[in-house]
Amino acid sequence: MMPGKVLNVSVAHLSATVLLFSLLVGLSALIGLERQPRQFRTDPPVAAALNQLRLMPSGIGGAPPEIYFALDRPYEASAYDLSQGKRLYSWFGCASCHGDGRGGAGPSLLDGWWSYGPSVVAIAASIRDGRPRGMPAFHNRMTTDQIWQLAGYVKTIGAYSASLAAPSRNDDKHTRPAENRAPAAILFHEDLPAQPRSEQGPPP
Amino acid sequence: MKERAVLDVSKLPLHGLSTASPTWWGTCAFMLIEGSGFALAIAVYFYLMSLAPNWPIDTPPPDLFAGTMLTLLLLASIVPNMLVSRWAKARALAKVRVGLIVMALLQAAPLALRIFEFPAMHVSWDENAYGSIVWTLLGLHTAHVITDLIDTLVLTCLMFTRYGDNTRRYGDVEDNCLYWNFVIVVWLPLYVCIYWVPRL
Amino acid sequence: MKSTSALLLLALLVSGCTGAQSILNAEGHAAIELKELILWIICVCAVVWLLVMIALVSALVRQRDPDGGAISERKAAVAISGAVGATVLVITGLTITSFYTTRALSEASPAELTIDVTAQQWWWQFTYVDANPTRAFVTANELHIPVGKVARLRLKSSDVIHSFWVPSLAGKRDLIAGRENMLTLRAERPGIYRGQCAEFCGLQHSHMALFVIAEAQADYERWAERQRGVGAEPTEAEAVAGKAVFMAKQCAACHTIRGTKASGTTGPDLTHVGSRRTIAAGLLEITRGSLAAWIADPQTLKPGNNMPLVPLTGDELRQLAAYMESLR
Amino acid sequence: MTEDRKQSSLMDDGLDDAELDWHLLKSWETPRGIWKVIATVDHKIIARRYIVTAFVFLILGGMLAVAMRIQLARPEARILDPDRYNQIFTMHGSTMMFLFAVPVMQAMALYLVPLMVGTRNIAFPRLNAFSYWIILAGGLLLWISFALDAAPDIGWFAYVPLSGPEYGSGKRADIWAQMITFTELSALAVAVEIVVTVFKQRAPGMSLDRIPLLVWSMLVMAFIVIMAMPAIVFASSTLILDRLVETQFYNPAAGGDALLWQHLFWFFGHPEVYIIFLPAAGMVSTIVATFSRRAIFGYLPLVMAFIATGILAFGLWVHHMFVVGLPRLGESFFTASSMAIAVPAGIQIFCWLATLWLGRPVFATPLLFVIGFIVTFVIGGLTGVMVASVPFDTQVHDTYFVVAHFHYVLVGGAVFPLLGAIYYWFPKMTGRMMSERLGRWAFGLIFVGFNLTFFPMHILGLLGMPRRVYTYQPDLPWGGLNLFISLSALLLVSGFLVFLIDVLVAWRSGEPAGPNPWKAATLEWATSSPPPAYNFRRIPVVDARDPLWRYPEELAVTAGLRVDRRELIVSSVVEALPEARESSPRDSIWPFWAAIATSIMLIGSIFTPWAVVWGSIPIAVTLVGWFWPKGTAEDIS
Repeated sequence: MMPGKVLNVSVAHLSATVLLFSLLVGLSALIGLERQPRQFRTDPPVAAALNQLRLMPSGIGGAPPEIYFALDRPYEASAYDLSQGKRLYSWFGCASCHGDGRGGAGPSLLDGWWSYGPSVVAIAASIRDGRPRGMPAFHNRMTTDQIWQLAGYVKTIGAYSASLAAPSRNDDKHTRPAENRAPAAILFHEDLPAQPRSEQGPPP
Repeated sequence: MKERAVLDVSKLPLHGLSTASPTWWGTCAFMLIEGSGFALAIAVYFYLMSLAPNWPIDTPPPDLFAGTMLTLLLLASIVPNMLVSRWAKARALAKVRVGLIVMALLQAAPLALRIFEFPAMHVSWDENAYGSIVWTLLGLHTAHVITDLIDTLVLTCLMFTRYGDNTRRYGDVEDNCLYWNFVIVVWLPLYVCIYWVPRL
Repeated sequence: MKSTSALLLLALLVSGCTGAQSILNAEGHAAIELKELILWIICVCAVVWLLVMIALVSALVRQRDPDGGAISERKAAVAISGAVGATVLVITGLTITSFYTTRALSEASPAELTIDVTAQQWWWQFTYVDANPTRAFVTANELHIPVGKVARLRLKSSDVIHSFWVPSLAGKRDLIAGRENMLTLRAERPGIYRGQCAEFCGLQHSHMALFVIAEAQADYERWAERQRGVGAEPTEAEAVAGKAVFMAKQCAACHTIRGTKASGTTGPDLTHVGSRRTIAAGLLEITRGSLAAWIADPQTLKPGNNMPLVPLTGDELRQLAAYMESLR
Repeated sequence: MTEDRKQSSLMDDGLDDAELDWHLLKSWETPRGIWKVIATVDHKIIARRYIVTAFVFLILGGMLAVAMRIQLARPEARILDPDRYNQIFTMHGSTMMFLFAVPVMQAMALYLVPLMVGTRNIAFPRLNAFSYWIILAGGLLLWISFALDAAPDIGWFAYVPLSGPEYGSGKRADIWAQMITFTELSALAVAVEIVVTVFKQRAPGMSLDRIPLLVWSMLVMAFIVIMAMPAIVFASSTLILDRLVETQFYNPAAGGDALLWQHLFWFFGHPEVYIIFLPAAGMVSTIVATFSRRAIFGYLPLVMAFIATGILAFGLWVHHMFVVGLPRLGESFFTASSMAIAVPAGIQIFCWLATLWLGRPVFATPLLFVIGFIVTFVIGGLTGVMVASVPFDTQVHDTYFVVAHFHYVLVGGAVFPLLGAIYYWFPKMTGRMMSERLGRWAFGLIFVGFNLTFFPMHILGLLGMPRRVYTYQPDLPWGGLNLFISLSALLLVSGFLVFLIDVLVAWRSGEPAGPNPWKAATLEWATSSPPPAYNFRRIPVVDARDPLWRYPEELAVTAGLRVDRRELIVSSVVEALPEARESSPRDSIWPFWAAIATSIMLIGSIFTPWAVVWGSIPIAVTLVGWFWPKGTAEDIS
């Protein structure tokens, strides 16, 4: 626009312009990362497709259905779905066995040990179909959408580095750091003596 | 419009000190803002206290040692602080230089004690509202101590440059002393709140 | 002129219109008192406004006498002092009036009925408290009270702040997590009064209505007695099938139907859902069709609410709707 | 070396007017070039930027209002989904309050106060530059998040727990809370500048009882900002702490309290109304006096009323909380104090009416807007008296009655005077007149459109329609009125369009204004239109409230200021006796960098608490760059 002026600007000014521009872009990107398109309704065909979990024969690990990637992995990335998952965790009584995530009658969810692998699809399969030694199946109590929301949330409980979309504390008594502070990283240290594996229940 | 000169201002000084200096008034206005902030924080402290069945919530009152030492240290620093202010008014460059170095040390020392104050609360910020408000009060005050320390350090450097011997700089030193007095004065109600109110 | 036409309109509304949810359609003890106060204050203020307007117009268009400066300045000073004095009088009067109204409204009359109101996103749960716990019962979104009797509501919230407001019966009161508030209702005439959450509470704040049904004592007793009972056993074939669907599908995990194994507590109690006027907190009047529509796609009718879209076949849907309707 | 410079200093006494202008311009002018413009500290340029930015936000906020009216025109409309609607009404409220109303009023002060008190620049001009970049960053933060579907959806009041960690998922509430920090930072900075400018930079002889009323109102406003804004900064910061690092301020299960938020918010939120209204009252006082062709009647009572309003403003926040279940006694006290504020408001209205009565009104557009103001603001004030009554409020609280009430107060009480003020001071700011003909059209459309839009909302409220609903059901008797309101809103919008067209046309090709087109009395009309970079060739000396009416031919001025550096007069607080020939800072790019560093820190701290630590370092660096002496003539003392 003003060629003379542009040629005249010092290096400092040029870099300043670049910085300003990248700042704006960065700001947009940062918020864009946090973008929360809230999906309230999952079309029944989409839900049906999401239900096609492809598990390893052992039941440990597997791959989510293609549509999960096509949807851009909403259940691990959307803050809204994660917070819905957190509500489901209490509504469906998960705490009665898993406590605040540190386990109880059921295994701990944040000690870094996942009996069936840490992938979200394995967690979803555990919720949907249940597992031996006491984990009930929820497929006739929760919809596919809800199972995925809960699975995504459960994954954040045990995450070692908190995602930006992880939920924060509840309006409740404080028992452990909230998911957005990566409780697993704070509570579980490799150098501590190994705690009894959850199948045996918590230490007396 | 025609102009008629009725007042000759050429004999006026080029910079006034204290109430004749806009900077002084600006410092006062900022102290009023921050004072309002501290007053509100204290009001919130008492509001939360009025709701709680017992105070502090589920913890013993804080240990007195670190906080009391810090209070004494802050109070002791008033004397050199006032001296620096007086020397600045008298434009005694050498004395101001030494005084500022002393003040920088005296402002850094409380930070060392402050490190021990947080564990002395026996509560973490995320445990309950009591923990949240005492950590916030301490944090708020720490931020002011750090701000003034940085200000003092920069001023100290400045006084050793060719810009040092200037009424404006002496005014800045006086304002900085005024601000440090403010940091001390707001600490006193905070100290009472944090350490003695839970013992009532 | 606009304000007079507005006043006219207001008068019209006061006399003629009976909205389902209106401050001016006062049928409760408190609301009647409040309506009188409101109309009185509005009238006083309208007069004040008119006086100011007269002063404004005459200040703008009056004939100016060529010189009378000093005298009129003194007159103006007197006039202003008078006006300020009048202002003080008016606001003192209004303050005292409103103080007495508050006192009259808060005079404690013994409650004959206690109901726990728990607001949640985005519906109302009502628990009718009884000294004998087996006679207590739970319902949702529809409150029945006997006419002329004082019902005491204990207001609680299980999530965010809501506000209980049935304008025809009483002023509003917030429901706040961690606190308990009180509100008393006394309907003077039988009727169906609509209310609505009046504090912004998230996505479906707009669809969080409730109905208060004031009825004669005998009718109320009959209703309460039926509410205490377990859910009706369906007889119609379609409804029988619907019950099976309800128990097999996700429904039972969130809703309770007393007398069956459905005992979820996340959603409203459905034991007598068929006896209510509306579904989904005042969203739709209950018919078999609207029930089916709601179950088929709650997220389109009330986006963001906590009832999930449960995939069902057409038959299952019809059967469920029939079952719901049969729960009277 | 200092001595040399002092000797070579150039004084204004020996120069003729043209030479003086040339030298002053050289010292004060903002050079051309984008970086020079960014670095400017001229209060007029910055204030103009502020005003234009605020009006851009007004247009954006207005578009949101139109979107809401389209959605509400029919029952159960599905033009906006509830999620979007909640974002929109939150954005509308936040934009109008934090990005339009407060900044535009402060911007008018930034432009007018230095001119009206007869000085050459505002106090702390670099802080002023900083404050603009900060509020711009805050506005961008909010609006970029809106564009990305991540805007706050919690209302402009952001009540916990809805905005808290459990129910406000994602970063939406944090963005709102941090936007607050941006805008309050900027508002506080401007308030300090106004206070110090009024206290210390008044023209010699302008003792406290000769300050123009607009300046008084801005001074009181600045003090309210200083006392009230810390509350909201504290509230929004603790909200972010609750959400990010799990403090428990608002968690009832851990000793916190949801009502604490409401107390803090309204302790700021109610004074906020007077922060917006008092400058408008100052504008009205000025316009009424000028177009009545006489001095304002009741100068002292008006000043007292401003101050009383400022004090009472802090005693009535609880009237926003009448339905939360507080003790009866407290409620009665707040009813009384809320009603009491009607007394200073009444005094103001009566004094303006008396001035009009005693004077010879000239019905120019600014006065039309003031008349519109009196008509509507009295309605807003009276409905304010109504909602101050506890029992009355239990029915209308959070209904459309309240929506009507505060739009009458804020649009009737502040936007009407503001538009009048724009018509009034536009010639001073641009050197060109706005069109009287378009002005009358704009006034007519806005006045009629406003009343047709908002008056029926009173009735909707009485008919039981709550606020903040994205739709309502067809069987409720609200459809007709809502449709009527939505249609009337178009009339209101067309009025604003006419106004904007008038501004743009006048800016390009309005008639030249001359220094004092309205024959007004205060000092800003003693200099050319638009004023030169140095405001006054020589700083005036004042011995009356209406200097230009008292001495229409001749301006008493000072002599003996240097012209080769930026110099102005500092005077005493009460009598305005000259105390020093103080310098005024040169242009600097550092406030801009400091604002960028501050923005990075504040936005980063939405995501991680460590941003506060690491982000403070660049802020400290930029501040040192800002305050480090550069050896210019301004540093000599």
